Amino acid sequence: MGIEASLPEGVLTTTLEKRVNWARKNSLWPVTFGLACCAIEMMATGASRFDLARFGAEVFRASPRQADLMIVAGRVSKKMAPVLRKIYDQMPEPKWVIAMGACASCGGIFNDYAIVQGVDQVVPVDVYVPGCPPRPEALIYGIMKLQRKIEGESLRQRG
Amino acid sequence: MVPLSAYLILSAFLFATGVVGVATRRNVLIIFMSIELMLNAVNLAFVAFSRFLHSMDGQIIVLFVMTVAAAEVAVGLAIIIALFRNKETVDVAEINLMKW
Amino acid sequence: MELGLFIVLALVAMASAIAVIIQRNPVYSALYLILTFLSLAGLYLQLQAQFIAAIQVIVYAGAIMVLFLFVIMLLDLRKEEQRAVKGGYQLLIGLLLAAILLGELGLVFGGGVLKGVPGEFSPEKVSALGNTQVVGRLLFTDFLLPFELTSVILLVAIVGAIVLAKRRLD
Amino acid sequence: MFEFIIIMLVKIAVVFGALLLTVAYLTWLERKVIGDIQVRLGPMRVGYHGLLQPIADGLKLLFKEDIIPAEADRTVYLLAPLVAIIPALISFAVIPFGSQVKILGRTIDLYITDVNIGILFIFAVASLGVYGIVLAGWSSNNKYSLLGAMRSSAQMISYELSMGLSIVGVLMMAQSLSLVQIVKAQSVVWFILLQPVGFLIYLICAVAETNRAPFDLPEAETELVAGFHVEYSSMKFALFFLAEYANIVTVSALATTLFLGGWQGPLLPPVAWFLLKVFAFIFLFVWLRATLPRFRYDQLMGFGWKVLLPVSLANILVTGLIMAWR
Repeated sequence: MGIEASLPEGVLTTTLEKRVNWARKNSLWPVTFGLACCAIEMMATGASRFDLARFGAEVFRASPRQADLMIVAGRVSKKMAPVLRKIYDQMPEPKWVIAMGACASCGGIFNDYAIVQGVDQVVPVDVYVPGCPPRPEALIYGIMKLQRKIEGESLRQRG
Repeated sequence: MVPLSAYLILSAFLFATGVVGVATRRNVLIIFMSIELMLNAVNLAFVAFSRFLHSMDGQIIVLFVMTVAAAEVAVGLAIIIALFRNKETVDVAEINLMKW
Repeated sequence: MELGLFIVLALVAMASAIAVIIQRNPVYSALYLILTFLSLAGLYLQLQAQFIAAIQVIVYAGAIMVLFLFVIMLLDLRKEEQRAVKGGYQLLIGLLLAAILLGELGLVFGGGVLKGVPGEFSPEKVSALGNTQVVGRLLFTDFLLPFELTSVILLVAIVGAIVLAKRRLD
Repeated sequence: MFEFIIIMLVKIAVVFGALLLTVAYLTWLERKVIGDIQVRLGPMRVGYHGLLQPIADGLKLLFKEDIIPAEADRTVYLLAPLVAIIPALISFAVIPFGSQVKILGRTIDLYITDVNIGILFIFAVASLGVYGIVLAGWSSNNKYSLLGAMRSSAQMISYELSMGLSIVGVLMMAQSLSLVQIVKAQSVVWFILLQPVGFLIYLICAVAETNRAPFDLPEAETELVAGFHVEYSSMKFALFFLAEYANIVTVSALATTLFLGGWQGPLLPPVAWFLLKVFAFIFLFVWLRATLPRFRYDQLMGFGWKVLLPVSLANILVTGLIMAWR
C-alpha cells in the first residue's frame, strides 16, 4: 500500500518492520461491531474485570476508517454479510479479523439457510476463537495470538 | 514606511472587486459575500486614515461597521434561507416575483 | 520589512478577493473571503490597530463567515453549481463599471487630493495609552449614543433573523 | 537582535515540544484515569504501566493506509486537519507560564510573547478552530460528518459567546487584556474567589468548546458514528485527535491564567505551580468524561442560550455595579 512496497529488503526495513509491528500489535483498535450474544462477552472483555485496555486495545472506534481490528462477535446472518463486508472494506490497511465464537467461525449450531456458515466465507479471518460464547479470557487469548501473528508479519505482504 | 496611498489603492481595488462580484454573479450568497468584501475595503480605508491622520474616529467607525455587518448578515442569511424554502434556488435571476 | 509584509498581505488580499468572485462553488468563495479577512487583519496590525485586528478575526472570520458556511451547507446547492454561467453582457458591464470606479478612486486617492488636519491621537500616544484603552474610552464618551444604537440594531437583527428563519408551526 | 531571535526560537521550540509531549501523553493519562475510575488498570503492557502507549498509537497511525473518499473534495479534505490543529497550537504563544528567570546572566521572560491584546488574540485564534471541523465535515461528503460538523459549529458559536462574556468580569477587575497583567493582578487574591460565577460559566463553556463529554455531541458515537472525522484515517485522524487534546490544554492553561492566579503560589517554583494547576484542570476534564452522560442536542442549545448567556450578562452587570460602588 505505502512506501514499503518499493523499498528493498535490508537492515533498515527489518528494523523498521520490527518497530512498526510492535506499534501495530500494541495498538489494535477494534471497530464497534457486535452481532449477537458474543458481543456481550466482548463488552465484558472491555470492562473492568478483564480489561482489554491493558493491551492498549480498548479504543473501540465507531468509524471503521479508524479501526484496525474487526471482532466478528456473533452469528452473521446472510442479510448481514454484505454489511459486514462493506465495513471490512471501509477499514484502512492493515486490518485484521477475529472470528469470535462458534457461529462466526463455522456457523455453530445454526446449520440453516439464514446464517453464514463461518465468516471466512465473507472476509479473511486471522484468528478463530472457539466457544459459545467464548469467555473474555478466550477472546483475550485470541487477541494475544493475533499479536504474535502481527509480530511475524512483513511490511511487504501487509502494506 | 508604507504610504497612505498604498493602503487606499488596495482598498479601492478590493471595493472594485466587490462591485464586479455584485454586478456579475447571480448566486445570491456570493453577491452577499461581495458586499462584505466592499464593507471590508471601506474599513481598510478608515483604519488607514485613522493611522495617518492621527485620529481614532476611523477605528471607532470600523467597529460600528462591523456591528452593522453582523446584523446585516444575520438578517440577510435568514432572508436567503426563507427564500430558498419557497423557491428552491439562490439564483437572483429566478427570484422575480416582484417583476411585472 | 514593513513594506515587504505590506506587499505580501496586499497581494494575498487582492488574489483571494478575486478568487471570491470567480469561484463557482460558494464554499470556496467563503474560504477565500476568510483569507481576505485574515490578510486585512494583518494589515490592521501593521496600522497599529490591534484591537480592530482582533475584532476583525473574531467577528468576521469567527462568526460571520461561519454563519455563511453554515447556511451554504444547510442549503443543498449542488444543482446551482452545475448551472452554466450565462449572460456575458453582465460581466462586461460589471467589469466596465468597476474599471471606471477604480479609475476614479485611483485618481482621488493617488492624486493627493485628500488632506486632513492631524488629530490628537498620534501613533506614539496611542501605543503609550494602549490601543484598546483609547478605543474603549472614546466609545463610552464621544461615541456613546451610536454605541448604544448599535446594540439596538443588533437586537432588531436577532428578532428579525428568528422571525424570518423560523418555520411556521401550522 | 541576533541573540533575541535565538532566545525566541529556543523558547518556541521548548514550549511547543512540551505542549506536543503533554498532548500525546494526555491520551495515556486519560486512559489511565478513566481506567482507574472504572476500576480497571488501563494500558499496562506497553512499557512500564503502558507508558509507551502513545508512541505505539502514533506509530501505528503513521503507518496506516490513508483513505481519501472518492467523492470527497480533495483540497479541503486535506486542508481541514491542518486548519484544526494550527489554531489549537498557536494560542499557546501568549500564555505566560512563569514570570522571569535568570539563565546565563540573562533575564528571560517565561512566555513566548506578551501582547497587549493577549486574551483577544486567544479568542480570535480559537474562533478559527471551528473551521477545521466544519470543513472536515463538509469535504468528507458524508451525511454523518456533515451533521457532526453542523452540530459542532452551532455548539461552538453558541458557547463561545458565553465564554467571552464570562471572562469580561475578570478583564474588568484586571483592567488589562494582557495575560501577564491579568496574572499580576491576582497576586493578592485569585479571581476564582472574586468571580465564582464567571469561573463556573467559563468552565462549562470550556468543556463545550473542546467538544468533550458531556458536550461531545459532534462526535456522539451512538448517533453520528464519529462525527465530523468519520472519513478520516491515519495521520489526518491523529491530527484531529491532537487538536482536540491541544485545545484541552489551552483552555486549561487559560483557566489557570485567568482564574487561578497563573504561575503564582507559595514555596514551589512558578512553572511548577502553573503545571500543577493546568493538570488539575485536565484531570477535571477527564473526570467529567468518566462521570457524566451526554446532553441531548436541544438541551445543549437551550442551556447555552437560555441559562449561560443571561447568567454571564448578569455577572458582568453585578461586577460593574460593585466596582462602581466601591
